[in-house]
Amino acid sequence: METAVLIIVSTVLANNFVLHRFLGLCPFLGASARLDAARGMALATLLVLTLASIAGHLIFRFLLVPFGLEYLATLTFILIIAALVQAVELIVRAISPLVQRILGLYLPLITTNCAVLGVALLNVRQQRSLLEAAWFGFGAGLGFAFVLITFAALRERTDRAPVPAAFQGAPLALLTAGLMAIAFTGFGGMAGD
Amino acid sequence: MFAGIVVVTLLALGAGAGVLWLRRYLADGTEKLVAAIDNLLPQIQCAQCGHPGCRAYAEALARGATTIDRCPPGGERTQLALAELLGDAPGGAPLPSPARTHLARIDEAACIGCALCLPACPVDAIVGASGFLHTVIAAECTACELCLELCPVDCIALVPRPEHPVSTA
Amino acid sequence: MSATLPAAQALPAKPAMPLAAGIWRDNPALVQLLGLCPLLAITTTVTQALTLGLVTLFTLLASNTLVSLLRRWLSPEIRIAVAVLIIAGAVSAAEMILAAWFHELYLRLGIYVPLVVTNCTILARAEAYARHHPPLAALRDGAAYGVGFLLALLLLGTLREWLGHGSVLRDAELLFGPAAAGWTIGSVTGHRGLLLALLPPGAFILLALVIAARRRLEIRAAPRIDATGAAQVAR
Amino acid sequence: MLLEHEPGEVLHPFHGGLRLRHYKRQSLSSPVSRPPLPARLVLPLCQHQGRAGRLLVSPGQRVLRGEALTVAEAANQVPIHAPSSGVVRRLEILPTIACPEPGEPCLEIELDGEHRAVAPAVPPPWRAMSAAELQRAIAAAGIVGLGGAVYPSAAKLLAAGQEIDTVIINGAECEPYISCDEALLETHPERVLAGAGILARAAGARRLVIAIEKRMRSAERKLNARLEVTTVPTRIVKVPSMYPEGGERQLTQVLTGREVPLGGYPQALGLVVFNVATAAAVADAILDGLPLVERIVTVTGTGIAAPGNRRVLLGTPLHHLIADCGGYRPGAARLVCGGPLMGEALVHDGLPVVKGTNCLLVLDAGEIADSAPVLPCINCGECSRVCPVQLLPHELHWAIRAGDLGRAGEFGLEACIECGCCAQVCPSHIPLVADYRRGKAEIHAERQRRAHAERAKARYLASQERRQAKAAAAREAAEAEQRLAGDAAEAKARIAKALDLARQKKAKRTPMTTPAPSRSRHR
Amino acid sequence: MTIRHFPTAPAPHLPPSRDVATLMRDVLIALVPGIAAHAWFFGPGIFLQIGLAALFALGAEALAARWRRQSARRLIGDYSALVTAVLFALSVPPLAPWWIALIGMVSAIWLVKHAYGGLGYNRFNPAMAGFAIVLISFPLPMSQWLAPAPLGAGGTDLLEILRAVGLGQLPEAARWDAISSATPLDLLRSGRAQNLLVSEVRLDPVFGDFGGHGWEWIANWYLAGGLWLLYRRVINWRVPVATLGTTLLLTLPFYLIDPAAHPLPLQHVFSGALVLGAFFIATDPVSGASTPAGRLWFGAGVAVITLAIRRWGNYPDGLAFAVLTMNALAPLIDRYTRPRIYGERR
Amino acid sequence: MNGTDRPAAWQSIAALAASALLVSSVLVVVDHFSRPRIEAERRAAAEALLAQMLPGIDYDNSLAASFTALHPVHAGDPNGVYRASHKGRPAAWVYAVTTGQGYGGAIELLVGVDPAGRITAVRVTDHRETPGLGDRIEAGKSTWITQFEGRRLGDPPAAAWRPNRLGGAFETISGATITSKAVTDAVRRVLEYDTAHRGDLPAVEKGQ
Ligand SMILES: Cc1cc2nc3c(=O)[nH]c(=O)nc-3n(C[C@H](O)[C@H](O)[C@H](O)COP(=O)(O)O)c2cc1C
Ligand SMILES: Cc1cc2nc3c(=O)[nH]c(=O)nc-3n(C[C@H](O)[C@H](O)[C@H](O)COP(=O)(O)O)c2cc1C
Ligand SMILES: Cc1cc2nc3c(=O)[nH]c(=O)nc-3n(C[C@H](O)[C@H](O)[C@H](O)COP(=O)(O)O)c2cc1C
Ligand SMILES: Cc1cc2nc3c(=O)[nH]c(=O)nc-3n(C[C@H](O)[C@H](O)[C@H](O)CO)c2cc1C
Ligand code: SF4
Ligand code: SF4
Ligand code: SF4
Ligand code: SF4
Ligand code: FES
Repeated sequence: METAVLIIVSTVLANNFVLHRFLGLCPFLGASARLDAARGMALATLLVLTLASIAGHLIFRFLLVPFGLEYLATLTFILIIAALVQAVELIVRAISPLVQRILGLYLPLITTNCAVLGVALLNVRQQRSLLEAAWFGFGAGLGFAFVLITFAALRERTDRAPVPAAFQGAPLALLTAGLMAIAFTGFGGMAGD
Repeated sequence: MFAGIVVVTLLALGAGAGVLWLRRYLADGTEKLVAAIDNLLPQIQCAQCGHPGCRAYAEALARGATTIDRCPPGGERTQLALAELLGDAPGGAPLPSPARTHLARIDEAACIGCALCLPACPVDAIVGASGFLHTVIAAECTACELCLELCPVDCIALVPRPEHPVSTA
Repeated sequence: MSATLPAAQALPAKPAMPLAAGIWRDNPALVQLLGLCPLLAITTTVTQALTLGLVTLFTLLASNTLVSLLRRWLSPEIRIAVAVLIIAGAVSAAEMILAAWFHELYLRLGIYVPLVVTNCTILARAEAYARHHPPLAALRDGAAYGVGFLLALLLLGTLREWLGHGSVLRDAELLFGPAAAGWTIGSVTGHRGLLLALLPPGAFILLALVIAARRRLEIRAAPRIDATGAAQVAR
Repeated sequence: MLLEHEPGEVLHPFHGGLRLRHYKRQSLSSPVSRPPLPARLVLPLCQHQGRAGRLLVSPGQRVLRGEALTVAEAANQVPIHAPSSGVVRRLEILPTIACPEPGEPCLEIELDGEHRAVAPAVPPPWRAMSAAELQRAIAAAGIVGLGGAVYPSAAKLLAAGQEIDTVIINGAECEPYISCDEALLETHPERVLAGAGILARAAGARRLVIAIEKRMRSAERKLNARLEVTTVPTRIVKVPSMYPEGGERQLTQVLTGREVPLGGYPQALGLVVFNVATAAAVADAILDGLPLVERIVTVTGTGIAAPGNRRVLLGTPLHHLIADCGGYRPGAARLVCGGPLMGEALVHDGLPVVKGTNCLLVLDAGEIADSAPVLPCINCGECSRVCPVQLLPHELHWAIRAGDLGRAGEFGLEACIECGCCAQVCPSHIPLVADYRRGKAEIHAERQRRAHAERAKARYLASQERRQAKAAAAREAAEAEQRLAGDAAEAKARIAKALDLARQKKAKRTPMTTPAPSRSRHR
Repeated sequence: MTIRHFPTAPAPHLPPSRDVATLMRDVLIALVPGIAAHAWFFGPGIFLQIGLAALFALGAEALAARWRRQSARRLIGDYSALVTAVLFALSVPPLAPWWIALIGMVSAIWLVKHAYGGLGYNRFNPAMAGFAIVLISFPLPMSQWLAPAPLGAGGTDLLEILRAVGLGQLPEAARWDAISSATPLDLLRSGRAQNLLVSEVRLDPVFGDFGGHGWEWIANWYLAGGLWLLYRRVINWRVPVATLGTTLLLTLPFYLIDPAAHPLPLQHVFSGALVLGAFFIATDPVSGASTPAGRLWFGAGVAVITLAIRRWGNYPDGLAFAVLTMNALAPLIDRYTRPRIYGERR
Repeated sequence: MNGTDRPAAWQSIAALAASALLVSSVLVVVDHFSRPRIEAERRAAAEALLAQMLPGIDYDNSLAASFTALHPVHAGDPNGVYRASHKGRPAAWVYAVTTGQGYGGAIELLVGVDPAGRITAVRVTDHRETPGLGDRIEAGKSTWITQFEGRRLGDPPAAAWRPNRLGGAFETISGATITSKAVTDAVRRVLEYDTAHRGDLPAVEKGQ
């Protein structure tokens, strides 16, 4: 349990996936223009990150390592992530069209979210156990969800401000991300990586 | 050495087959989406979107068979609402609707009572019968213009809605 | 596994002047904001930026060419899946080459080399251009966008290294061999620079400033592009 | 619904509000008098919330004081009456306070100066009348709320299915400067009490509460001296002066500690609130047979030479009234109808007094805040601290400025009573209430559109159904008669052709020149 | 009789009761006692810092006004840049070199304020963002504090201060003893790392009765200024009460359980920037939460994060980061703490 | 899946598998050529850091392979050691140690010691000190860490094994006294451990 807490503090605050590790920036900027969209994206990503983390670990340990195929990690992971995303989308759609409406748009986007591939690769490189990998994926998702939702709420306000032309849109979003990263710098040192 | 090829190929096969299997065995919930889309359309039923009525357009949208910028009466407002629901980017702006500002009026002096315009009105806003004078029910007309071209004596025109209808007798 | 491309990423193909489009008008990093993760993560030195830029360029060229070659056989169902496979293959190959011949750089770039797979620019070019055009044109298009991305990396890398370390091109020998050890401009050690530039927040802020500056140049050049127009250009 | 205490027995606080300096003495120092008759009166046909009644007179017709000019034919209609005798000159769109540009339909009466009244139909003793008869009589006298909302008073009593238990008479005149209610209480306390008693009976209420402001000591004395005039148990309650205590929701909360449900009225709690002037007007109508043709108006402010209260005929031009109060002082810079917080600045003084006109305020340049620049909202939260409805006025402001009416609705825009507290305390001097009025108007328009769309949808479905049925019947008939199935196909072709024609015409109308979506939403 | 025309304007028609410039001026006035105490204990360096920060802040504001084609007079006339400058100056060490103020103020005014649209639109506290930027970028000069007056001899000499601030040269004589001295919070941290008892750490002369020596008095004067602001209704009670209350609430149990290992709760309140922060910084209306409940959450969040950073983080005090983090969260907090509307059933 | 223009499901899967086959084949070939080099590089990288620890010392075994985990009893005891040997005789020891007294948390160090008990080198392998202050213990950021080279217990005397800011003989990193003290202490502790326990360490086996 302590590992879990440490991993989550680390992935959410101290080494936030988006703000300090630079993973998942495309959806961070792309899906944050509105709060409800951000909520959908956050939930979908949380789900997929956790699943991908586990799936990646299993594939690596039971398929790649036994045959000495570590070099195929990238290829197999992206394959499995894409399939996973599709499967999750189909299942969600079948179980609850409502949730599908909330998440549906965002699921396909997740394939090209580098946080998902990143979390699987980091698990391998940092040699996490299955349980740790699961927590890591979940924590990464939480961290992503946390900053995405916060950021979306912030952007609802910055969007209505008389921002100088050169800063409108992307530059201001990045500036905001930078200031959030500064704020989160304070959490540095609170947990390992 | 060939293990790599085998593993990747099998994985691709498995993933592809799995997704296809899932797709076949799981139903989808398009119905609710259609209802949600239909709810956002202006219900003018003018067919300017290229579909026979708003519901048909909603179905086409849910199938992904058309784009969200096809409904002129809805204007920018509807397009933004659809973009929000469907996650598409709003595209070119459709023509703004005349509906709020205009209505059809039949020049009663010119009307010959041919009744040609009757079946064209999608909301039954024209009353009258063959051989009699026709009128448009102001409160119901959506200004869809479908009736205008049908009149053989060109007696129907869109006119601005009176802004402050003074209800003196 | 046919992920649908989001509308914003399926960019219109503009055949004219692909180089100008890739580098300036539609610069994948500075205008389309794609592949920002590596852009921000590894640009602490010019050398790293250059390396990752080259890997991305290589992958873009490979994927554009192959997708263009295969374009007649790819049905819509699997088009994207195959493109992703090709990209992942190219990146894996690049990764192995890097690990074998530029090991130190490979270690420094960490997971951002394999993450080139998820750089949407590559998939977007395959989808938007390569699958409609013959190999040579696709190659040219890939080169334009790859160089555009590379230049953005270099620009940010130069800024961050210069502000943060007070040097440019430190550790060049890792990429160019021992002969390059002397290429470094400015001091290598002892300089206390603007530390912020090297840290994550600095990366965001500098990129924001670079994009704002680019925007400003554009507004200057075409004074009639108003605020909203500019905002639309840059999604 | 059981209350722990009777209304007004214990006083309760309400959220927010402002303690304001009152400037009532200026206008209260002189007695209430009548200005001389003007040459002509201009009477808007509709002076209340609702629709105008059917016109009874035509140009050239001679009318007497108290004669009905319109008649109500629906629940939301209220008649108007001639305030003095003369000749109806014209029916025309003329500028009014409610609509200075371009104006609304008004009757102009040229007075003959004789001020002859119709022979008052001797009303039956009101104690012999049933509640329903009283309500009808109140409606026929053209009585609407004189406290500002100008809602038909009889309609308040009719509120279906609601048991009214207490009638509250609102004398908590809380806006600075306005003193017409206090002047009325000082001069005619017995009229107010009598009207209140009639209203209680008309409402079927068993209790009467008369709420006045704490500082109205002499009015309290006078009321207490005549309490026997009412016929139900009556309590005079002095409420602390805190703006906008006079708002009926706030007053309800102060007197009962309960909140009027969102979107509802005090009637939901078994209460009904009337202004003191409304009560007096009821007394005039029921006891004397005089319909609502005049009211007390406060004319005051730093820009007025001799502030005071005047009993004015409806339709009197404002400048006539102002002239009677000594005219303008040199520095007069703004003309306001109503109090300083809720009042509306008027473009000119040629507009006529209407039923809702309670105060004319003329301010000099030193007292208005034009010089203060409007800054962006700094999120200080002062506005929400003072908002009696517990809204977040700055959020409403943002939502409306961003054109996000849905958001504004979520934040409770429609619950805003436009009291102006928020705008008064805003350090950035944002005209918040102006925003809300715009936003409300847009929401209203949007709702109309929605309702229209719903109706169109229903009619479309019905027409589809009918057509299909007809087509089916036609087919059947055709088959039965072994004829070529012509009709249905032809009808279909005709519709298709219509669609085609419309589409072609549409195409001709392009290229479209509509501007791209104007808000820059970065993504 | 002629009709007279009048210009119209939206209601209300009373002269405004307050304006932004008055609010800001009140904040500046309320800071005066604290600044005086600061100068008393740490020497006149603070005046130099305030002067420099104000100069750069106003300069940056004037340039921003020019670029944005606004009236510089109006922009500067609202005093908000001055408040930013003073709060920034109070956060940096009195001997920090001049370019610290330059970089801090330019980034605060341009990047944090005007890039977002200027007064009222900034989403982060400019003073704290500027402070955090220089703290992260230049940790060395930013961690070199003077010892309070009775403990250190150096630093009060005007010439030496000028040299330190102007040229970045620290006074020779004072280099090791008075300059770069650990603040009470630093000592608590290092003590904890070395498993010392709080009582042992507190033997160090920089500790006073309940806070840091000198620091506690400065904090008292900030407190006085803050209470005056409350009285003037410039700030709302919720943020300071929530911030200080949460600090006490969170630290009290630890102290009660093991007084030897944990500092007195008041110690937490009166060392570092908490009092200044609770009354002057977390109360910045623009970048904070605005609903009543939201303000309580905001203040509590500031306290929790500050304490967490003091305890586990990489920085001796966490107020700036706590405020910035809560700034980021403020819109979300506001969104979920909308008060119940009159008559609305919940 | 039945229109003429859309391929059947199995066709899609087959096409996918075919491309997977092709791509993986290419990768297998690349792997074939790069694998030996990658492994060599990997080994060299691991050795390179350790080699830095032993400047001027001759040894002929693989340091990376010589690692033995130790079980710290007291705080400050090393948690592992690499043993260098030359012609079968011990040549040097590189201790891995973690100190919890850093400013931002744990600092991990390698301390090389020659047979005479002199420090060959000290390197920080992981830490969480403040960038710009405490991080100057990294060799790449300043030369501070090299001041220990050649020192041994008694040089300077135990009382002076601390930063000069605290009255000792070693330089202090300005603004980072705590960090400086943590590293200095940790190095001293390793030397003390080395003196006390070196004899207990297992010898380097053949083939390591
Ligand atoms: C902000 C506000 C202030 C009001 N102030 C008064 C007031 O001072 N006196 C008053 O009689 N009505 C006032 N009203 C109107 C009351 O809410 C209510 O409509 C009136 O007392 C009902 O009586 P009536 O229908 O006879 O006008 C105010 C309304 C609002 C929204
Ligand atoms: C330092 C201070 C602390 C206060 N604490 C509380 C409190 O805990 N609860 C409370 O209801 N009012 C408290 N008040 C009273 C408030 O100032 C105020 O009267 C009341 O809460 C309404 O606040 P509002 O006008 O901001 O809604 C406090 C006042 C001060 C000056
Ligand atoms: C932002 C900041 C970061 C700090 N980082 C460190 C650090 O990494 N290592 C350290 O020993 N002290 C650190 N400190 C503590 C101070 O530098 C403290 O004053 C120091 O331990 C004692 O000062 P001195 O080293 O100049 O004697 C930091 C202080 C601040 C304000
Ligand atoms: C009570 C109060 C507190 C303030 N606190 C700060 C502050 O901490 N930092 C700052 O830069 N400005 C502060 N200001 C000034 C101003 O609000 C700030 O510069 C705005 O963020 C600029 O838009 C404060 C103003 C007031 C009224
Ligand atoms: S164009 Fe719009 S209003 Fe007309 S039928 Fe189509 S959806 Fe309905
Ligand atoms: S009357 Fe004409 S314009 Fe109006 S709805 Fe019917 S067909 Fe359309
Ligand atoms: S005007 Fe509306 S929002 Fe403003 S204080 Fe009054 S009720 Fe609240
Ligand atoms: S009072 Fe004015 S400045 Fe303050 S929050 Fe409300 S609208 Fe904004
Ligand atoms: S590059 Fe990381 S999500 Fe796009």
